[in-house]
Amino acid sequence: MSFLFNNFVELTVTGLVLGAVYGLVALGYTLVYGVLQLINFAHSEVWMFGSFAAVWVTVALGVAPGSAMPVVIGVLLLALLAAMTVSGGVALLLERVAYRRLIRLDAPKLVALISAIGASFALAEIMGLRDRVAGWIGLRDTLDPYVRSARDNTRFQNPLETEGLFTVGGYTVSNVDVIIIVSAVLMMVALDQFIRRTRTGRGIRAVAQDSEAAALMGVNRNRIIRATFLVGGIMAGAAALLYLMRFGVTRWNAGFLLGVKAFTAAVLGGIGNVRGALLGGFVLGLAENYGSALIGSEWRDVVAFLLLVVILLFRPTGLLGESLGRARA
Amino acid sequence: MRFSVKTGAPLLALALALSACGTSGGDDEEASSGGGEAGTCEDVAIGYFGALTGAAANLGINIRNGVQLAVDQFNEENADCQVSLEEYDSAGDPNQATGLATQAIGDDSVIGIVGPAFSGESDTAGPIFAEGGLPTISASATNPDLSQNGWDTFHRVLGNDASQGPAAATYIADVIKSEKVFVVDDASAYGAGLAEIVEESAGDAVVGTDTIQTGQTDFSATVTAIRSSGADSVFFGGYYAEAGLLVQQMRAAGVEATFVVADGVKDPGFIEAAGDAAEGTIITCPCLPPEEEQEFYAAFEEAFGAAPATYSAEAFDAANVMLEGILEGNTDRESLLEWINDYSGEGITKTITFDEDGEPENISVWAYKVENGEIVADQEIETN
Amino acid sequence: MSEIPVAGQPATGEGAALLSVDDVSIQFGGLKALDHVSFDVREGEILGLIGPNGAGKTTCFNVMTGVYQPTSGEVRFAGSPLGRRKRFAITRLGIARTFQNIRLFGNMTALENVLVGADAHHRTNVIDALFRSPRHRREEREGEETAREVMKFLGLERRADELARNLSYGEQRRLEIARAMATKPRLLCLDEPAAGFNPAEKAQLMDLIRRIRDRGLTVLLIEHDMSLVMGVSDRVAVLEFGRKIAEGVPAQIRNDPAVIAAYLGTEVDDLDDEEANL
Amino acid sequence: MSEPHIPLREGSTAGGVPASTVGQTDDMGRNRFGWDRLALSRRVTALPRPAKWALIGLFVVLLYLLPLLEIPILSTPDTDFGAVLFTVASYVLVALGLNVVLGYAGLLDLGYVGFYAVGAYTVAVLGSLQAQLSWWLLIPLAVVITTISGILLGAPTLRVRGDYLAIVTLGFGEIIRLTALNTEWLGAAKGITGVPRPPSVELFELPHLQWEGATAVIDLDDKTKFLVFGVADQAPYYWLALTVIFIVLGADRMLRLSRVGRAWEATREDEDAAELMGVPTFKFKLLAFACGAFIGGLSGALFASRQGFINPESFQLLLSILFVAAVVVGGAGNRWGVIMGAIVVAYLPERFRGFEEWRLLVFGMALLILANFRPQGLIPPRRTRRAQAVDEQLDALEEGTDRV
Repeated sequence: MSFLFNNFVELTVTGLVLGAVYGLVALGYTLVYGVLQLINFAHSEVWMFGSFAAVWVTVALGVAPGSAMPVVIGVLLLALLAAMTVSGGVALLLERVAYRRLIRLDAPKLVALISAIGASFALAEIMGLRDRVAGWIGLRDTLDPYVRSARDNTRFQNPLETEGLFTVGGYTVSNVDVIIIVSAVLMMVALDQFIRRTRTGRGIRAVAQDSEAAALMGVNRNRIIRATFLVGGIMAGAAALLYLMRFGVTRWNAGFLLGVKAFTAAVLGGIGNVRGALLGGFVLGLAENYGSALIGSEWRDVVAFLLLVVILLFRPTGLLGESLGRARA
Repeated sequence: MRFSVKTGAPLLALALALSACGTSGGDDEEASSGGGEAGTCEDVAIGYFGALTGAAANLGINIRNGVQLAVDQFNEENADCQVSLEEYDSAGDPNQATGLATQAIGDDSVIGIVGPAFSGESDTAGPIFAEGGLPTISASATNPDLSQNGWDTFHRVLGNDASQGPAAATYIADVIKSEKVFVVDDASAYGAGLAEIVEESAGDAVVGTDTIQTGQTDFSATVTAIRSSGADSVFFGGYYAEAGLLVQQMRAAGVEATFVVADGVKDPGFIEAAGDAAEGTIITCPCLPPEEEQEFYAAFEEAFGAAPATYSAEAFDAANVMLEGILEGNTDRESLLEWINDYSGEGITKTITFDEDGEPENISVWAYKVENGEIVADQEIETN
Repeated sequence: MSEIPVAGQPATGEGAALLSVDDVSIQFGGLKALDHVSFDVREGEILGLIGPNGAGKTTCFNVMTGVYQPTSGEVRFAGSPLGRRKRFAITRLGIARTFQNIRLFGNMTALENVLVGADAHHRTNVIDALFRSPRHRREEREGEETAREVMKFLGLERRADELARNLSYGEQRRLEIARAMATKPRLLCLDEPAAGFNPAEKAQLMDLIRRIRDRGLTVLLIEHDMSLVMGVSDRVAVLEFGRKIAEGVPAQIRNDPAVIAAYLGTEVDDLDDEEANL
Repeated sequence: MSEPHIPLREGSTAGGVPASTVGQTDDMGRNRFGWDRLALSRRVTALPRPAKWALIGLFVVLLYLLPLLEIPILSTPDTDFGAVLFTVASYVLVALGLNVVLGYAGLLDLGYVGFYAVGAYTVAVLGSLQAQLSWWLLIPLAVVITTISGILLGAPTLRVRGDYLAIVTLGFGEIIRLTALNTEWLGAAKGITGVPRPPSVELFELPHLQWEGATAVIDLDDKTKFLVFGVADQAPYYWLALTVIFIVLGADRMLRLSRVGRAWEATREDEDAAELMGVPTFKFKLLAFACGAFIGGLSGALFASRQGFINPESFQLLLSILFVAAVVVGGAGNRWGVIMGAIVVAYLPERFRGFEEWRLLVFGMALLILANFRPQGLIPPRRTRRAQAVDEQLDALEEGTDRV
């Protein structure tokens, strides 16, 4: 117990950093759930592909740590752009391959879940077999820096060196900590505004409220669904870069656990609720850290899931309730 | 594989091509060249048993490649005695291991197995191999209990956790002269077992412990605990994936304690994951740094386009024990088992002899150090 | 349905109160959906409950069937308060209902839908079902008899093996009534049963409601359609903004100034029909 | 009707039927009724009783003989066929249990592996690690403990509605695995060895067949001892599991055609309406959970006593997802469908080991394709097929074209 109090600031900041990543990935789950009432199981792979895109950009540019600040910023922005583009693209592909036909057929939700699970396996495996795929198309040697040790951890060479900024309660808050938390909040605010103010955003809300009525009012439902996947994918791409800045490695199957956690965060905050996703992420990140500190890291997931159960029992629609999604009678 | 096949035999060619893909051995060539003269070596195979797919695939592939290299070199040197390699991909799953082990004992051509790779699958496959009289040499399963089950076919070429753990503790106490040790494990059978032994051996010097989960990427709570304990060394029992992440996050948080790990981390993947943070890490391993290693290293790199990784060298040794036996005419399970039990020879990792439980008799634990991005030998650790 | 006594002819006058809504208020956040509402449904009568949209009719239904708990006041059925009884327990007491927007079990057959209603009073458990106990066999037989009888009464006997969602709209409405009647209720609550019906169908429905009453059931009817309510009800209660503004026989209600003001000359019937046809 | 292959045929022709019948009839009801009992099924139903029973009997005997026959196309070339058959059988059992929860009651349980684990751990902990109870005692104990745990988990969980249930059950599944992993008393990461095997009675020996191309030879060197539950010979375990499957199938049928089955379905269709029609929905959901747990625990207990060793690795979250995939791919709500689904999920990856590293990729794509082109499942519930036929008829009428 005293350990928790003595290191409260450190546990809090690192918990928030982790929570920010959860929150950004959770946005993808929450948006798709809000619009389609479907659990987009493969969203974790959208994130995973984004993380590789960011890694590959840094590999291609080969920037060493400690470069001049404008170079560092440029590389990071390029990596961000690549991650968002790839994640957005994979999300759109997912919508096309795993969902569109089922949505048109109005198939049971469970079937869409299985479709997404299949897509998730396939996407993760493709990344895990990327060396084989490269060999197959005869580019194994050319692509070596991008495809080697395909089943292993791949390191992200962060061009930005971690530096302490200021010290609070015995913990030196680093530039990376600040960047991650601030960007996550900014992205969330931007998304919130997007959904409130833009035409597409209004469309997303309309479809989430009542898909049929929205269609009658001239909203192109299919376009809105695509936009939703795209936006969720872009957020996952941003999350991927932030994740790499903090944790430094990615892996073909890294998405699965993160996806489970992010989905938990989305439910915790109130699935379908954009602000809830980030709040859920923060709560989950903090709970994991505090829980680990109190009873040991081996119990962190147990703490996280128990917290989820308890919150759902007292607030059946999550902390902030469902807002994108319709209140079902 | 030749593609200049005469018309009229395309089907046969396809069949050959397919089966060649399946076993990746020289089996078919031998059959088609109308063998027979090979006499004692006809239709002999050794097996690799362990993960080739799934989450543990990378460790398994390291081992398979070691075995593959040994078999390929053997076949090249002994044109009249071709041995094929059967792969049993358990995905590290004890459940799948049951069926595969049963399959292996049912295939009379398979007379020896390198594996099973992990302790869990050993637990289900071990009794089956014992029943089928099929000798096994594991290159990687380090659970001390495995040799105590009375399976007379069981062997391994590396020291178990009970020999390595105290050595790591000795090193921490005598060489690093650490007074405050923090022990972390990954809750795997391997890591937790090892950490427990280190914890016992280090006694009062242990200032804290924590357990992480394999697959976890955020270790902030653990890092915080290490830091606030004021430890000057951290022992981690587990594999290189988590080790890389842990040490990187420790260094990022400004923890300077010496990072001590065991053979599960002796892999280029550790340095790949940790980058500069890996510098100075101490890796204990019950394996010699042999002169032959250079030759092995080069051959391996040429064959697989990557440096040998965790347990590749052990697998190479294990396979060679069996291959030597086959060359001596031990081409059935019973005689090969006897050969292995009586074996004594120089491997690239150690001098190999087995005691009656199948444990290696000469275990010397060495400490390695990460310097300039390379894992280099540091010194032998005296254990008593 | 031999258990249900065929009651004598309508008690337009002073039957005993079967259901009493006593000073019930219910509040959602700041909104008072029901504000001190009281009325009785008397044994054997057809009571119409009317009011403009949002007047609290369906809320009233939901309080009676246990979906909502009243913030204050209470509902009594056959003399005993409903209290905090669960919804299924209230059904077993003898209150059954239909839904404004049809809520059948779409992927079950018509017969199975009605059997679920008949099961309300059954006690078969897993052990009975697994070993085909005498209780299971008796209840299955009795349930099927009840279901078939009710379906015949509603003219659905030939549709028994159809999936509910494949029935026509009118049939689905009747199937909802059949399912509710199979629970052997004393009080049957119909929530806008005529929504989407044309005049001919409405006439048939009026006839049906009377026949249901003739089987000894008490009927509580929520309707938009004034002509239907006025035509079939023995008495009518009017809600507006969560308050009861009138109660009496149709003739009184028709001339009640408060009611006229509430509907303010709009030709409710026409408007409804148009909405329904959309 | 208890032959799995009959509904398969029926399902496989479903796609073509509506188109061919649209033009022929103005009485859709009767037509659909006719379509529903199709071709082979009808022929079998029409057979005289003794012939029908003989046919069913023959099929059952064939199922039992599978590990001895080792039919070339069916047999797995790269792993022991008996062991695969056992794995398939335990998946089938699990799928039948999950079908009660998911198919009948409509509760998405992503933590079903938890029950499997509780069953397995009960046998292992009380049979080897902490006590040495007899196998005959362990199996009922495992089932009872799993059922109780199902009720204990269900009681809070089932108050959570709809899709939230998925994540909460997933959480509980993980909690069970992590608890086993981190608790010394439960064997922790090392797992538990020496799990008791079923008691053996050696009665007689059965030879296996060996195939040379298309000709079968009786192989007198390869014999299975009946009924010895040994280490290497997997056939007896398969027979045990198959027998349990038949019992569970019978029970499943009894429940389905009763008040209990109707209550589950009504709850799945519309929980509020069911409650208002006098169905105590919470009680029935809990009952579905308990029944599902019962079967899952039984399967886990068999698994542990076949395996002789268990560790937490065997109960990964991924397995829960495979179980759900088995049920949905096969056709949730149809017991023959989920059996097919379990066979697809458990058997195909073992049969096609030749794909090696590409195996999981192919499996993922197969799931994707099945879900998209067979959304109603391989063998959908009869009612779904019927409803779908009507929908397609309507579509076809609206579009003026026949869609196949």
